[in-house]
Amino acid sequence: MKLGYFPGCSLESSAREYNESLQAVAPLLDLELCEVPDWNCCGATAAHSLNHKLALALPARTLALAERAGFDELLVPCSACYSRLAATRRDLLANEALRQEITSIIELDYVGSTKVVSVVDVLGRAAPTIRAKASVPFLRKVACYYGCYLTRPASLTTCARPEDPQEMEAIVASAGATPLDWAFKIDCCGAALSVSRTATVAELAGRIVADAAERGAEALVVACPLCHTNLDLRRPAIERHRGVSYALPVLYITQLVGLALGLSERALGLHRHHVPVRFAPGAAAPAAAPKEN
Amino acid sequence: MPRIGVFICHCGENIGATVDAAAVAKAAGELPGVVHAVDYKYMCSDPGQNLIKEAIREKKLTGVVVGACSPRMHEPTFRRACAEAGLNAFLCEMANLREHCSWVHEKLPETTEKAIDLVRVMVEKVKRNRPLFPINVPITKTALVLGGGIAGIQAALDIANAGHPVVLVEREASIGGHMAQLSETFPTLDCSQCILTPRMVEVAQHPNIRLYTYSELESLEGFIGNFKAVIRKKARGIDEATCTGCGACIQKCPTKKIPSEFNAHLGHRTAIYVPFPQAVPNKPVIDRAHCTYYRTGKCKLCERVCPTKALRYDQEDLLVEVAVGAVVVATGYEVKGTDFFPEYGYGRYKDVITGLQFERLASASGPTLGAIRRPSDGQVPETVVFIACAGSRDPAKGLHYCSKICCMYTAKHAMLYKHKVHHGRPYVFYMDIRAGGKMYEEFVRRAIEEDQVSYIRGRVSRIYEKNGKLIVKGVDTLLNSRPVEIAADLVVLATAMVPQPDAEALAQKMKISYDGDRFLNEAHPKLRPVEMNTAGIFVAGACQAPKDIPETVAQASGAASKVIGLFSKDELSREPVVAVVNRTAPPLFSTCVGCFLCETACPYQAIEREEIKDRNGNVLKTVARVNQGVCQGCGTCVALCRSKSIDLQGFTNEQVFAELVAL
Amino acid sequence: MEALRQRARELLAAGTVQAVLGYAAGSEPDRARPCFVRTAAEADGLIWNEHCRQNLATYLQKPEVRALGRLALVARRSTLRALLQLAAENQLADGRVVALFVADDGAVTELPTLAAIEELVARLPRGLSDADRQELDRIAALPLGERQAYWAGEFARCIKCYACRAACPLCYCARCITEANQPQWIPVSSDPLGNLEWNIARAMHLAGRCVDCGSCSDACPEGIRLDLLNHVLAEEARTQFGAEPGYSVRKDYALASFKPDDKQEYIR
Amino acid sequence: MEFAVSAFEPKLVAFVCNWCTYAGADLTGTSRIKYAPNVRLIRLPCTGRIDFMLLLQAFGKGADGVIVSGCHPGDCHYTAGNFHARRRWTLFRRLLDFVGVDLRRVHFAWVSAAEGAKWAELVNDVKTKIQALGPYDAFPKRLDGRPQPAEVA
Repeated sequence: MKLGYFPGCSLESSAREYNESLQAVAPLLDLELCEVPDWNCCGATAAHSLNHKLALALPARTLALAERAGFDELLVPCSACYSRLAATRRDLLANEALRQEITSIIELDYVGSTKVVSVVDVLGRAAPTIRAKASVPFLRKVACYYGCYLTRPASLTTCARPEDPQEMEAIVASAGATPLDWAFKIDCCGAALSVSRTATVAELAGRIVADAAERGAEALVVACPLCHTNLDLRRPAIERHRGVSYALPVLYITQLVGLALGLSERALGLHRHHVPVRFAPGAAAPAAAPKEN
Repeated sequence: MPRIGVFICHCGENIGATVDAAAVAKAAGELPGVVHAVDYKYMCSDPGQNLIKEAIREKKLTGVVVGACSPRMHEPTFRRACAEAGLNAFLCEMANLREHCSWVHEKLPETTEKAIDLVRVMVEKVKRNRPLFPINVPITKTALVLGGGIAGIQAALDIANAGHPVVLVEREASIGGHMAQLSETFPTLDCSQCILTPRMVEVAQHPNIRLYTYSELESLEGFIGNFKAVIRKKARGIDEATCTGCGACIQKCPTKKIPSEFNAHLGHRTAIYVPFPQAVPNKPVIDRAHCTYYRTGKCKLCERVCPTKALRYDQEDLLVEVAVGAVVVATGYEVKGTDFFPEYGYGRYKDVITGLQFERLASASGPTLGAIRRPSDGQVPETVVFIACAGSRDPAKGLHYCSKICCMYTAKHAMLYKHKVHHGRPYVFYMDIRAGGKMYEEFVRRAIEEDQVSYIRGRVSRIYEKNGKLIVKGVDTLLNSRPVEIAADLVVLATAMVPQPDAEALAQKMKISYDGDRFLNEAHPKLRPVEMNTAGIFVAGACQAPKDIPETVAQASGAASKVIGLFSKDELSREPVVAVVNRTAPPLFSTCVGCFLCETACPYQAIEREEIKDRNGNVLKTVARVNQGVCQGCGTCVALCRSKSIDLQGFTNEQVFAELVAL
Repeated sequence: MEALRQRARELLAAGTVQAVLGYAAGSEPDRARPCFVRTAAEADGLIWNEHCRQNLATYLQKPEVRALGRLALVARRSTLRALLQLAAENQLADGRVVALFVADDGAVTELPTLAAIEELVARLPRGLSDADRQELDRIAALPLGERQAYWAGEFARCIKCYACRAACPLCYCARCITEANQPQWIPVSSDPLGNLEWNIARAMHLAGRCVDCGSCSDACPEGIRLDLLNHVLAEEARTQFGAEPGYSVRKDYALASFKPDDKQEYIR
Repeated sequence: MEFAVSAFEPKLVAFVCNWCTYAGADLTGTSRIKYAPNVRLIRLPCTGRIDFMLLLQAFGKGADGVIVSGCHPGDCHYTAGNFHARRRWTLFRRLLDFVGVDLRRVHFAWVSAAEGAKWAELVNDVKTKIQALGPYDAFPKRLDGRPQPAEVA
């Protein structure tokens, strides 16, 4: 299946491993990712809090380019990008005058035929394939963390239970993992304050890491580069803030699926993480299982 | 030839100052068919009315037009005057010279011209009026009350006490409804069962009330005064006449672990059971889905212990047909379960309960005999969090409305808890406190001030279990929107009040309307609050909208008084402004071709099918017939009928057409 | 054509139907006329070509035709739709008619029940012909004055012969509004107001019911494009209210139902 | 008067329901709000009763403009008569427009029993608009010789 692909800025910088793991997993799930030519920043955070027109025009341009390239669906891995693109599509479809205004600004037409999908949407559909091809089942307890934008606002996303989502749980289960019932899966990690107010992030992200660890999770699973930054890169701040150290790696859901499909750590970019991806010996085959096979 | 009399009123200066009334009368006198035309200062006065009466007698008038105020003002006055003089009331029409002419235009020739036009139009109409007579419909003076909660009980007792037979139908094995489940009632804190059970007994013993419990409405046909209801009496498995209600069967029943509906699933019952000790009637039913005999074909322990041999395992549902003249719908409500709330654990946490479950915990007859103990381990909870507006006023949950009773019962719950667990810490999360009602605000203040319930204004985003506690995460919007976390032992959700699950099906069965939330629609939100749009069907209680006990009882008495009013006459007399389908000589019988496209256009389902048969009973033709007891006279069918086979008495095609031609 | 004749012979021979209503050669080569075939031998007279356009469902309501008993009816798409609409309007009992649907390639499908007709008609293409669509758009695009003048000119030619009514399968009223005389809604003689009133009344009475057979215009001796009035209303009823008359035996009349949020931007 | 060049005074016919617009027009009177005297009301129980043929008759009898008015959606005395009427009007307007009837001469409005002022504004507005359009000569008129409805014997 052919999908339009909009990596967004993070996946080219701080979240390279998200891009790498997604690109590595895709062909195994019969997904062909076609990057939208000449895409631009979605405008999350800065634009959408300052200039309404710009906040619509930036995502609209990418959407229009995807539509021109003939994609039915556009895969947007970053939750913030996903939210901006989906919101723009909804707003333009609901208001013809606005659609005309924005399309004249970007000098490209957009009629809304291209839909926006997240990694969770796509992997959710591929769950039977994952289950069938999981040569190295990821036999560990994990806490799936959704953050804010993946499930909310409920009117924008495809999530059936925005207050208690189950979609990521279904995916990790298909890869062999045991998802835990825990308390913070849709709490905010403080992403927007990651740079400006690290103390707040330490508190918010700290609670998430703490609850997952206390409930016996062996990994946190995320599907958003910003969440990953706060839970992984900001771990020293969290540990300082709480006075506890946590050996709890944070995996992108694509990495977890990749491991189950037998891909190597390097191919999935695990070496790029700040918190080392190491698991206690247990029921699961070690992450480096392919070498042994 | 028609002999029309025209009477122009000056209404003092009201018409006279702007319209030349004498000129109008003079012009009217020259219209063809008009034999008498006068003007007078006040037509509605006694002398004015006498002018009309005398003219009717002396000039043998066949029609009267009064040019005066709005017909909405004095049409009844002048029609009565005509009737007193021997002229059929419906041969009198009014031309609105005041509200539609003199009061809204300047004193100009055009204004008088308009007045003349208005009179001419009515003269042409009245020439085509026909004498009409009130429609009399016989009334079966028996009422059907659906639902045996407090609303149905009150309505049934009021109607029965007025001397009319009542058929009371209750779906459950006992009457009493939700009120029987409540512990104590706000704002007086008197015991619910103590005030309710005497009423239940009164119902059972009332000579005018026929009680069908464990029964449901199967179908309803007919119209006001003349309904035919079929009631399905579900098989109890016992002979009610023989059973003495001794309870030996219940004691011996081996299947004891069935969640008790009456105890909101917090306690257990047996397979043969009465819902609660004070049940009316105090006769058990067998729950066939759980009974060992019905499941395996073996057991019959109850039959062995029954001293009167009342068990009837092969009993079948019985259909009973009753003729009734009016129906009161009082089918009540249910509350959303905890499983409706993913953020509050999706029903996974045993110690997250609904308000109704808390009622059972607090009730002396409940599973804990009134001790507040949490369901998971029976411990007395030290900290209890009450969450108001669980589901209500939440568009994201699809429930926009306020459930109305939760503010009050949450205050009551917190208070009851504090009274029973003195060292306990009750918290209430709320959006607003809506305590409109006699002594209601005072009651809430008492909870806050005397019983020191901590009210936190804010919503709860999540409940999760940690270290044996329920962590309630919310926000205090009065404290600079600070997040709040409370480690609770028990959480009580004031879950939204919703109609019964089959409310929609029942409404469709009865052809009454309901709103988007499935509550029944009253005929007018302000002025007809206890009537349904279908004449003869009334509504009481929470099946119409969330309401508390006092309001429910008031509405039930209101509905009952409407029924009693209806039953105060032997026949129902209705305005003859109704639609009629024409009848012609054979072989046509009617110009109606029986397409019945009018059927769905009628807002009242007044269009019936009539089969015209020959003397051998062969159907020659099926044509429409308007049920005059049901038709309200809107005329939607008239405008729709292609062949002009339906007409509206009082506003016939011929009359309206003549009005237009006269313009 | 031979397939059709063969089916007709079989149905008559087996006694399944008492008559077959189909088309026979008309008085001119480019005309066809309706014909009742009562014996298998007469079936040779049946024809099928592009001139077989008249909607034969029209005849079903006539007392003489009712008296014939069970019929087979040679049917086009609009004939099938007329049968379903008649059934929805309580005018046709299931099983009274066996429809013989003739496809473009001459293949004959026998449809003994309304359910079978519903099933088949749902699969047929829908919509107006290109020529009809162009004419509709042309007139709708005329300036108001010209549109008024166009129709005034057309209606001026109307001679009130009511052939349009006689040809219409859904104009089955026992008494037409034109025959109601208390009041006289529409004058008997032909005059500009009466002609306008008649044509508007006819179109309105078919709104939400018309099955687009075009028999009204075909029948008009003056060649007035009456069907365009029906098409305009059918389109409006479909786009505004989702009306699809003639596709189901279920009564679903757009003018006898409503939605609280039906369009009303023209009402102040 | 006969020397003044008088402005064209249009003839307006209003079809109104008894419960809302007729009562609303009563309120206009009770409130003594003045409006143009050009309008003649035909009172019917409900907008659902308004046959489209009556509108044609009004124009045929020389009306230059027609007003059709009743209860707001949801307020119908008969619960749904106005909803049925609204569907009929939607189709009728489409047909009128197609056959070249000037829709600027047919005005639909919801006027409740409380909207006395709205009624006056409506009549004045329609009058001004029709005045600008002039007499409706393009609509065929009822012929004099046409039989009148039968007189009551």
